[in-house]
Formats: sequence, C-alpha cells, structure tokens
Amino acid sequence: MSELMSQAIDLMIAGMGFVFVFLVILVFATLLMSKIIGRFAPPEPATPARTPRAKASAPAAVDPDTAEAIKKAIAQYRSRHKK
Amino acid sequence: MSELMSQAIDLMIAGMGFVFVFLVILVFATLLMSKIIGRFAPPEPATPARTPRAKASAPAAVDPDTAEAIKKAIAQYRSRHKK
Amino acid sequence: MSELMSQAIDLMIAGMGFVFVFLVILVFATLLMSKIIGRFAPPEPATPARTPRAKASAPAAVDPDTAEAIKKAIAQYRSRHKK
Amino acid sequence: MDKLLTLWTGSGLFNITAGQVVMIAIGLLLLFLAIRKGFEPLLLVPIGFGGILANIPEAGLALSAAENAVHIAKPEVLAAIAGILDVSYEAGQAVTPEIRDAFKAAFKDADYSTLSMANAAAQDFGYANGMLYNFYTVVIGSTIGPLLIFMGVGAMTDFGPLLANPKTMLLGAAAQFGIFGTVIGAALLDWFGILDFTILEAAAIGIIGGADGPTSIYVSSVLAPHLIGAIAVSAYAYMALVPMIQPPIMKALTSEKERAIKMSQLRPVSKKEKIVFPLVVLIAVVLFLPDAAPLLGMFCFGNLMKECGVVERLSDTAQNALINIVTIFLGLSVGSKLMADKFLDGQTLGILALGIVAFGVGTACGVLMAKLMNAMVKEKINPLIGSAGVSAVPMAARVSNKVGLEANPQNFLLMHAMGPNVAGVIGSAVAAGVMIKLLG
Amino acid sequence: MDKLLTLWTGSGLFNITAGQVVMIAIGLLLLFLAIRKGFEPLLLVPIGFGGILANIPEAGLALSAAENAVHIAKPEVLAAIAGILDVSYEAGQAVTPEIRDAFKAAFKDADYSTLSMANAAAQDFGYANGMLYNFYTVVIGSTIGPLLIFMGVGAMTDFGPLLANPKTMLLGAAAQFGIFGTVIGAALLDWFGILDFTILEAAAIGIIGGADGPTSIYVSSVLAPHLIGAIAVSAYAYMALVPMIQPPIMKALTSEKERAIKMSQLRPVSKKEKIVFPLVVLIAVVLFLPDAAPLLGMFCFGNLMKECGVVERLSDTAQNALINIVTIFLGLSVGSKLMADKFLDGQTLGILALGIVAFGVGTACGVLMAKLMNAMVKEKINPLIGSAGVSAVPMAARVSNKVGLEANPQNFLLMHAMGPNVAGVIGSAVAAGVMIKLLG
Amino acid sequence: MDKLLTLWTGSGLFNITAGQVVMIAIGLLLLFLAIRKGFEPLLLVPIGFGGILANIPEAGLALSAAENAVHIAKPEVLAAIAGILDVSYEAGQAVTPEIRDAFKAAFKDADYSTLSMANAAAQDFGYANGMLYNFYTVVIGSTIGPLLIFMGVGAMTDFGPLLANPKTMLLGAAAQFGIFGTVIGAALLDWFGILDFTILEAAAIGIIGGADGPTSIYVSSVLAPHLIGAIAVSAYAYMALVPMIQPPIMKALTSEKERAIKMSQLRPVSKKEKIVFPLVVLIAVVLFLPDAAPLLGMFCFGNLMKECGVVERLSDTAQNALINIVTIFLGLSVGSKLMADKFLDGQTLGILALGIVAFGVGTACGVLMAKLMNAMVKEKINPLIGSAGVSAVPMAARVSNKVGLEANPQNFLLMHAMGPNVAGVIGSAVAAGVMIKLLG
Ligand code: NA
Ligand code: NA
Ligand code: NA
Repeated sequence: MSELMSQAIDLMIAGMGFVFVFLVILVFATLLMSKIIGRFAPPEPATPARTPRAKASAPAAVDPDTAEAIKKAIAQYRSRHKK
Repeated sequence: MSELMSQAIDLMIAGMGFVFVFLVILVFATLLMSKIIGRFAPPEPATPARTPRAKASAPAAVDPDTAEAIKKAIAQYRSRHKK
Repeated sequence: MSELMSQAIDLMIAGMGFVFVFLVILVFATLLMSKIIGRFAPPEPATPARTPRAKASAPAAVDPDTAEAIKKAIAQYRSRHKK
Repeated sequence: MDKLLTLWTGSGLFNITAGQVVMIAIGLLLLFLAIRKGFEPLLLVPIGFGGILANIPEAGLALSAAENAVHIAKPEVLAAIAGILDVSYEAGQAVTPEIRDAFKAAFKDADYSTLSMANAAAQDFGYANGMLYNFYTVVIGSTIGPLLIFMGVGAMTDFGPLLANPKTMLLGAAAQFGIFGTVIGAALLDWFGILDFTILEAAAIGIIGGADGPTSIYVSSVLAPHLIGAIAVSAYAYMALVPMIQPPIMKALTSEKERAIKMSQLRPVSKKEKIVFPLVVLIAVVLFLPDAAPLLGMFCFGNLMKECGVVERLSDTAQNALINIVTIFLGLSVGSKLMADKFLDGQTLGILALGIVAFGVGTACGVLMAKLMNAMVKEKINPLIGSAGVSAVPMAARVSNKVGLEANPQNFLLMHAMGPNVAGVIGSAVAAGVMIKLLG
Repeated sequence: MDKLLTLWTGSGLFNITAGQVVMIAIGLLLLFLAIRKGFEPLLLVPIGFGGILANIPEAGLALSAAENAVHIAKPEVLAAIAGILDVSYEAGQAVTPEIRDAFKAAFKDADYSTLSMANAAAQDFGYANGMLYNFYTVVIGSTIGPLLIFMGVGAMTDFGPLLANPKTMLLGAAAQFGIFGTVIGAALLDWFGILDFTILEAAAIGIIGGADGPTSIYVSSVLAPHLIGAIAVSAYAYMALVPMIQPPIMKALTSEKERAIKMSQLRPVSKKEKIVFPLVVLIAVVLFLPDAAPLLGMFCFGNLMKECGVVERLSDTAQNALINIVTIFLGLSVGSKLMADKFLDGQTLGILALGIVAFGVGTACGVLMAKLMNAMVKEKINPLIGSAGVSAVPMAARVSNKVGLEANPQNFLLMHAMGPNVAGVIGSAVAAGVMIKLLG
Repeated sequence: MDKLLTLWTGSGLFNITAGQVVMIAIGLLLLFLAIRKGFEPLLLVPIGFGGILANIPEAGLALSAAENAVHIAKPEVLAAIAGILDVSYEAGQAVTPEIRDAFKAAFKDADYSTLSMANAAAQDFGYANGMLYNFYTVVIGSTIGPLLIFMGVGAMTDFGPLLANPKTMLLGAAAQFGIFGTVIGAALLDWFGILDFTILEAAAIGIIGGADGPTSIYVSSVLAPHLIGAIAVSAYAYMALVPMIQPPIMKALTSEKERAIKMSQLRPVSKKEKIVFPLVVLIAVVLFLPDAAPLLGMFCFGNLMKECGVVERLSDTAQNALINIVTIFLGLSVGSKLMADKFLDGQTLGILALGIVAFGVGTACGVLMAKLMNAMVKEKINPLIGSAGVSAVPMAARVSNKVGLEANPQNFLLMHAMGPNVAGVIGSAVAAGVMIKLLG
C-alpha cells in the first residue's frame, strides 16, 4: 500500500471517529441542555421550528400584492433619494 | 509624596484646567455663532430640539400598527429575495 | 519644440487614435451583439430605455404621498429599533 | 508610431495564449451557468468574472508585484529578484523559458520572508501587486473572508429543527464519509499513477464532500492554496447540482415504503434553548477540537447574535451588508486562482471527478445511517432526510422533501430534513478542524 | 492510534488551565449580563464572545504568529525567534517555564521592528497570527475602530439641546473630574502599596470616568494596550449600571426643592446653527488641542454629515452598516484582551474598583457644578441635569429625567439633560487629548 | 506649570502657519460650496473636511510615522531616520530649515523599501502614521478605492440608451479630446516657462477633462500622486459647474435650427442585450487594452451584477453600503493631500485653469463631432447631445436636455444624451488606460 493510501486511511479513521464522537457528545449535551432549561426556566411562549437560512416558507402575514406595492414604494423612494 | 502621585496631581491640574478653558471658550464661541447666524441669516423654519442618539420620542406621524404592518411586509419581502 | 510638447503631441495622437479605434470597434461589436441576440433569442418583454444612474424619471407606480407615508413609517420603525 | 507600436505589442490580441482563451471561455461558461441556470449565482458570478479578469493577458491582475516584474523581465529588475529568490540569473542574460520556469518554481517554494522581500524589491522598481492578488491576500490569505461568511451563515441559520430532534445530528455525522471517502479516492488515483497528489491536496479535495462553500475555501486556503480555484468551483457547481445528483442515490438505497414513512411533528423549541445552543457547541469546541475554533466559533457567534435578540443591528449587518461585501471580494479572489497555467491541469479534472464522488458517497452514507438508526430505535425516521446531512443548505433539505412527496403526497419532510442539514454544516467544520489539526 | 493520540493531546480538555476556565466563565457571565440584563449588549455580546474565543486552549486565536510558535516550541523555530528577540536559548535546550517567561517578557518589551521580524520568522515556519490578533491589529492597533465608532456616534448625535443652552457645557466639563480623580485614586493605591501602576496605566484607567466607550478604548489603546480588556469591560459595565450608581449620589447632594426646579422650555435651534456647530468645535480643536483631533475630528465629521442634509447616503451608512461592522470587530478585538494570563491579575480588580469611583466622582462633580452655577446666575438650572455630564449617552440623561420626575411629576428634564450629556462626550475627548499630549 | 506650557507650545494657536490658515479657509469654502451650493456634496464634504483635518498644526494626521518623527525632531530619532534616508545629519546637530528640506526631498525620492524602513524606525520610537495617511495608503495608494466606486457606478448605470443607438458612442470618443488637449495646454504653459510640468503631471492634469471623479483619482494616484488633491478638487468642482460651463459653448457652436432637431424615440432594449453588453466591453478590453482592465473590469462587473438579476443582494450592496463606505474614506483621503506645503503652489492654480479648459474643449469636440456625423449620415442627431460625451453623469445629459428644450419646448433629449454620457465614461477609462500604458 502506498504511503499516501495509508495516510488517507489513517485520516479517515481518525476523522470519522472524531466527527462521530463530537456529534454524539453534542447530542447528549443538547438533550441535557433542553432538559435543564425545561426544568428550571419558567415556561415561555415557544416559537415553532422554522426553515433556516432559506426562510422560504415565512408566514404570509402580508399578502403578496401588498408586499409588491410596498416594494415599489420603497424602490421609488430610494430612486429619488439615491445619488 | 510618591513620584506617581505628583504626576497624577499635575495631570489633574493641567487636565481639568484645560477641559474648563476649552469648554468655556466653546460656550462663548457657540453663543457668538448663534448670534451671528440669528442676525445675518434670514429666519427659517426652526426644528425643535429633539432627543439625540436615542430618538425615542420621534414624532409619531405613523401609528404603531401601520409601522408594524409595514415592518412585516418588509420582512416578508426580504425573506423572499434574500439568499 | 520642447521635449514635453513633443511628448504631449505624441500622447494625443496615440491616445485619441486609440480611443476612437476602441469605441468604433465597440460600436460594431454592439451592433453585432444586438443582431445575434435579436435573431437567436426568443422575443421577450423588453424594458424601455430608462435614465441611468439618476433614475429621476422612474415610473410613478406609487404616488408621492404614499411614498412619503411609507418613508415616515420606515423612519419611525427604524428610530425605535436602532440603538 | 512608436507609441502605437507599444500599444499594439502590449495588447491582448498580440499576447493572448491558448490557455487564456480557454480560461476566459470557462469564465463565460460559469457566468452562463450562474445567470441562466441559477447555479449558486451569488458565488459563481463573482468567481466567473474574476476568472476572466485573472486571464487578461499582460494585465497581471492576479499576480504579485514580483511576478509582474518577472513577466516584464527588465534585466536589472530580474537580477535583483533573482538574487532574493536564489535563482541563477545574471543581468543581461537572455530570458529563456527555462529561466521563467526557474522563477516560477522559486516563487512556489519561497517562504514568507523571501516573498515579502521579492515583492518589496519589485515595488522599488515601480511594479505593483495586481488588484485580484491584493483581494486574495486580504480576504483569503488571511482566512478572514470564509470566516465572515460563516458568521453571516450562522446569523441566518435556525437550529430549531435540530434542537427539536437532536439525534438527527448523527445523520450529519455520517454524511461526512463523503469527505474522507474522497480522500481515499484521491489516494487511489495516485496509487494507480493516474494523477499525483500529496496528502494535503487529497484532504483539501476531500472537503468538497462537506458540501459547504466557505468551509471548502477555508480548508483549501490552509492546506493547498494552489487548488482553491478548482475546489471552490467544484464545490459550488455540485451544490447547485444537488437536485440532480442526490435523488437517484436516495431512491436506489430505499424502498418505496421507507420513503413514505411519516414523521411526527417537531416539538416547539423555546427561545432560551436557541440562545444557549450555540454556546453549547462552542464549549464542545473548546473542550474537544480547538482547531475548529475559527470556523465554528464565528458560526456560533453569528447564530448567537441572531438568537439573543438584543443585538438585532449587528445580526442584520452580519446577514446583509457585511456578508454581501465579503461575498463580492471572496468570489473575485477565488476567481484569481483560475489562471490558465495553474488551472488547466490534470489535477483539475481529477478534482471535478472526485467532487461528484464526494457528493455521492456523502448522500449514500447519510441515507444508510438513517436506515441503521431505524434498525435500532423504535420511532422510525424517514431515511430520505439522511441525504440532507451533506449540508448544501437548504437545497439538500428541499430535495429530501421533494423525493418524500413523490412517495407520499402528504409527507412533508422539509422541517425534519433541516436538522441533519444544519448538523452537516457542523459536521464538516469538525472534519475540517481534524484535517487541519493532523495535517496543517 | 497515533493520530487519535495527537487529537487527544491537542484537545482543550487535555490542555485547559484553571485560568482559562475562569475566563470562559467570565465570558459567559458577560454574555448573561448583556442578553438577560441588557448591559450594553451591542458591545458586551461581542466582547464576551471574543473573551471565550481568546481562551480556547491551544487555538491561539488571540496570539501573534511568533507567540503561537513559542507556544508550540519546536526547537529550531524557538531558536530562530530567540535570536531575533535576544532571548538566550539554544536549539535543543529543554523548554522550561523560565524560558517561556523570558520569551513573554521579550515580546512585551520588543519594539515594532523586532516584533515584525519575529512574526515574519514564525510565518516562514508556517505559523499564522490568530484571527482575533489580526482583528485587534487592524481595528484597535491602528486606532481606526474607535474613531469610526465615534464618527457614527457623531452622526447620531443631536446638538440641538446644547445649542439652545450652551452654558450647560460647563456641567460636561465638571463631570470630567471623574477622570482625573480616578487617576489620583490609582496613584493612592500605588502609594499605599496595594497595587502597582505607572502614570500611563493610571491615566488609561481614569478615562473610564469619561463614561464613553470608544474614548476609553482609544485612550487605553494608546497609553496602556495591555489593560484595554479590563478598562473596556469596566467602562461598558458601569455605563449599564448608571441607573443604579447615579441616583443615590444625586439625591444625597441635592435637596428635594432643588430637584423640583422646573426649567423653561428650550428655544428652537435653527438648522444653520446645527450645521455650523461641528465646524466651531473643529476650529476650537485646531486652535487649542491638536491631540484631540482624531477623536473630535471624526465626531464632528459624523455630525456634519448628519446635519448638512446633502449627504444623507453617507450619514445613513455611518450610522448603520459602517458602525455595525466596526462594532462587531471592535467587540471581538477587545475580547481578545481577556486572556487569562493577562486579565486575571490584581490590576483588573483595581480597575473594576476604580471604575465605580470614577463614575461616582464624575456624577457628584456634575451635580455640584450645577449648584455652583445656580449660586452665581439668576435663572436656576435643576442640579439633577449635572449628573448627565458624565456622558453615558443617553442613559445618564434619562436618569436625570427619572429622578426629576420623582421629585415633581410635571418636571421633564430629558431635553435639558441632553445638553450636558453630549457636552460630556466632548469633555472626555478633550481630556483624552490632554492625556495623550502630556503622556503619549 | 510645566505641563500647561507643554499644552500651550503644542497648541494650534502657537504653531499655526499662514499656509495652514489659508488651507483651512479653503476647506471651509469647499464645505460651503458643497452644502449651500450643492457642488457634488458626496465627495466635496469629505474632501473639504479632510482638508481641514490635514492642516491641523502639530496633529500630523496626513503624515507618515517617519514624517511625524522628523517634524518632532528628537535628535536620536532624526539620526536613525537620516541613516536610512541617506540624509547627512548627525545626532545633536541643530535642526535648520535646510535639514528639514533635505528630509522632505529624501521622502519624495525614496523608494518603497526605504520608506518602509524609515517608517518602521519611527514606529520603533513610538511614532505612528496619521489617521488620514493610513486612509490614503489603504484606499488610494492601493488603488482599491476608485475601483470600488467605479464598480458601484457600474451597478447604477443603465446602458439601455446607448444600446438603442450605439453610434452615439462616437460622441463619447470625441469628447475625450478635452483630455489630450489639456495635456497640450500643460505643455504650452511649460514651454512658455509659466509653470513646470513633467509629462506624467501633464497627463494626470489632462484626465480632469474626463469629467469623471474616480477615473481622475485613479489616474493621478498612478501617475502623479502629489497632485491628487488639486486634480480631484478641480474635477469635482467643474463637474458641479457643468450647467454653467457648457451652455455658452453649445450655443456658440450650433445654430438655432440644429438645436431644435427632434430625434426619433429610442427602440426598446432587451434584458439579454443589457446582460451581454458589459461582457462585450470586457472582451474588447481583454483584446485591445489590458491596462484599462482594472477600471473597466470593475465597471463592467458592477453593471453585470445589476443587469443579470440573480445577485440582487450583491448589486444592492455595491450601490449602497459599499460605495458609501468607500466614498467616505476616499473623500477624506483626497483631503489629506490638501496640505499647505503641497497644495499652495503655482501648479495648483495652473491645474484649476487647465481644468476649465479641459471641460470646454471636451464639450466643444463632442458638439463638433455630432455636426460631423450629421454631415455624413441621413438620420440627423441633435448636436446638443454631443456635449454629454464628456461624462459628468448625469449632469451633462441634463444640460443637453435643458438647452434642447429652450430651442424647442417639445424636444426631449435626456434619453438620447444618456448614450454619449455613459460612452464618455468608457471613453475616459480607455484614455486612462492608454496613458498608464504609455507613461506608467
Ligand atoms: Na457538510
Ligand atoms: Na464624558
Ligand atoms: Na469622460
């Protein structure tokens, strides 16, 4: 087996091992954290889980037409005040 | 008296002396400026003094509900167009 | 004729010559581009030429009063949330 | 006339090489893919444009002052730089291709101080660093660019779905097999004599399997800066192709029945949990993997700013003005590494080939891990969300949702897939830390 | 196994020191105060987070390349750096704690060129500056960060109330006694042998009494950079505590009747006065205190941009994108100075103790000055607005208003207190200029 | 008392020179013109303010560390710097004005490495670069500032009108005669012995005729950095005066009938043409003038980001946060070159005089070119749009429109004038590239 291949295998074992160890610890730490917060903290109005980063499904509190109108108004306002 | 103490006292005398001299001059310069501007400049619609930096008491030309609605619309608009 | 003057004249000849050559080539390249795009591309809803940079004559899809109201709402919203 | 001749001999048409023509065509292709096909345009538009700029003949936008001086090759300047770089060249000697190669090799091997001295000498003679070279040095050479992007991504990430179901983190762990499997793949190519790689290069290529742009750029800037162009292009291109790469693998590894598994709705997650979670991750980094501290530290910082609710100004800036500014410069800087003589190389083809392997292996391992978990626990998870563990946020989660809907039109997996999706970001940052620790 | 051992011996758990544990706890405490208690979160969130990052064992985020190299202590690297720093160390010699201390002392005493050379040597061996070290160098080492914050603050400041009643500037002058009184306090601690301070350190500590974050950071970066962490934390913490520190002092020094004094409404101030005022301040700086030029110059520039009305784009950016970006980096940079071996020190306790004295003395002198003025002029001012002269904009002005309302529910002092409040900003910048002139 | 004396002898009042008084007055005048008269306020407010800051006596805000050290003139520091700059000075020798001049001359002639070493030596003794000096180095010395402004301008430019009628590009070419005519003008002043100019200085002055701020700053930073203050002030001032400078020339060169020519409405331009056009310009730069690559490359990049429609985030940032931030620093940096001993000079008057010639010649040549084109083609163009070829976007196009309306109230030339207007930007960037190629 080539030098590079043995290095690559070593790296895989150490790397995947570590990734799993780290994330398993994180799973338990997270569960513990949620338990502690749930026990000691007063109940608060919880936010339901939402899509991260994409925010594609943001609640449509404003209908698209209104948003469009406001978008145009803002664009118009900007176009007047921008250099 | 220790070296440091005498340095500290020197610094206080020079420092407070200078701060007062500077701000007293500034008081007179400001009064003079206001007088000159008031005399030579045509009267203009003056803005009443407002809270600096905090802007907490900005005139409520738009009622909070409307602002909230617009805030939501903007947030919604952004959420669609942002990566 | 001074050294500087002859350098300046050289520079003018080379410079204006090059500017014209470059922009003439660009005229033809642009005409060619428009022709190619017009031929191969499907017709699309074209946007009429608008004022660049200044955008002074942006279409008034929203009337100035509305824009003003929104501007105020935004300012008010910001004033509350900004430090 | 003299001046017109200078203009002509200095023009691109007179000097352009075949390699530069090809690279400019590649730059235009990247722009086409980004603009018409929607391939990760935020990065590929600046990368493609930067690639074109980097290949403008004679402009030297991606070269250092010393490299520009060697390109122009005035005898006295060349002699001065040769002295610093320890290249054997006498002022007045003809500048043969061999001498140019000797200079290039010397630039590659020189250490930090030597390069600084060579650049200073070139600047003494009036040469300047190219614009893109400066961007690269400031934004990527210092590693600040990818870290700030990571901060902004942190400020856009919602860990809610992950907190509601933390065990899906394991899917994000399994999918990192794509990273290390690709390292093995590179070693195989090397073993069979198809291409030569060092372990540093193999590791940098592997990180494509992390399916996370800033992590890829960060790791390759540390381990193998000369490959950063090919690695970044490969990473972003395959991230854009996730909707084509993943579904066949997902379907091959799962039965119709598995794909139709409905998962129970996620529990609501409290604000406090969301605030504390980035600190929990940070403490884990402190205790177990200091080398992941820059990446995960900035990521957690961004997320804390978002969730804590008291620094909205800063969070908003991190998600908008700052990340946008950095993205512009990061893209142009990556583009500066698309120079013909560095990019047009067998290694680049190898990187593109290995990149798709990386995505495939990662996808497969995520799905298989989900099936393994189902074999061990009572409450079944839909194995389709395993593929989201590769990262490629949020595209991979959407793919899970879409394939799930095909199997069962009432099956909404998006939220469930977001958990492993963001766990994959953490997982590949951890893998990056391990690689830098062991090799860097 | 070899590699796993490397990971273990390189982990935080294996290397963490008691000092680092304490500092991470302090970082978490700062985050708690900022997020739950609302203590100046815009600065304390980044400072607290930066403090945690700076104390991650083995990560070396707050160390220079040379310091990182010395920490790793490979013999040949150590020998190279020892040669530059003039530390007696032979390659191969055992690295005892004494030798480490000798290196630390050498770093502290070395001049600019020597440090540059040591860093270049470390970079030749592949070491790099830590992320936070780079932030600190660029943002605070160059003094640009605090100055840009000051520009943004200028663009958010309304001098209207001050222009309507310029004599309240004297209150802003008197409150600067807090600064110089604290210098005396530090000298006393030194005299009684409780702690050792140099005059530079004493002056830097005194500036906490200016109750103005960027001024504190600016002055301490010039006079005593090693104390910047403790000074900034102290300044921001006490600014947040102003509603608790000031009222007892204000009530102790005033009678119920004085507190109930109603002030006449402020005259309207014309736009022109507001435009010209920053230029008047600038001219005063030109004529009397060039050393305050960076701070007050940028402050006046920001204010002019705001008031002149023709560069709204720039003013808006100075108040938003730019100040937010700088705040993020400034906070992290200050956090980088919360390293265990530099922060956990008697001096830090002294700085925290002196900081509260500074605020108290400043408050008292402001109130007393107001009473003195009342003794001399006909139109009485409410002495409660004197306490606003310490700065801590706009918190101190709100405190004046609140205490005033307690004495007389029809007594609105907010606008009247804003005058001395912003005068306090000018006053402490002037004090900063004097200190830098005489000591810097 | 000692300390008060230090404050007094260090004050501006004690040290101010007549030149500084004049320059501060000029700074205030620029602010007045910008704020009250609306002269290009976005640049002239920061330039004017920076000019005042640069002339604060003893503050040294626009000086390097070494220049500050020479100004303070401690014998041992002076001796160290003298050794590096090769000035004959012995420690202890009296510091005569001749010696100061010798240092100034040495700073002017020194190469990059020597200046770096002198600055490092001064920093070893505790001196620091002035704030404005740092801004200048980072923003203009590196050429990044003008290039980013150009990117932002590109992102705000609509090439639609030009694409609808590409032959109007020739008007933008003709107007560049203003540039080269001014070079001849400078040579004439030199020939008649009125002022001395080198060809580099003459070329840098000529670029004022490009009527484009960032191009002027870019070219003068490359060819004649010591003139950048006068050139930028001249360029922006005359751009603001375009509505006064151009109409008389336009009317003198055209008949009433010519001015009343109505042009047919522009054809609609498709989105695709607008996307491809910046790439066409880029390819032309690649093939014909690599030296225009930084300017036109960034311009086209900005325009592509705007038109491609898939990176709105980046385009928006380029047009707002980023360009505003750069404008603030660019203005202050240009202001740093308004120091008395460099600005109060016959050359500055010459530059102001030549600047107005430049605008006039450019305007005239644009109009004449339009008349020449009318003599050759059938479809007549209104010669008034020729004057817009000087650039000064969008002011010059508005002037064309206004003069056109005077001749014929139904004659709307604005859209037609925008074509040559933006072509003028390209034309002067090309001229800049030629100058840098032949002289740089
Ligand atoms: Na990943
Ligand atoms: Na203060
Ligand atoms: Na032009």
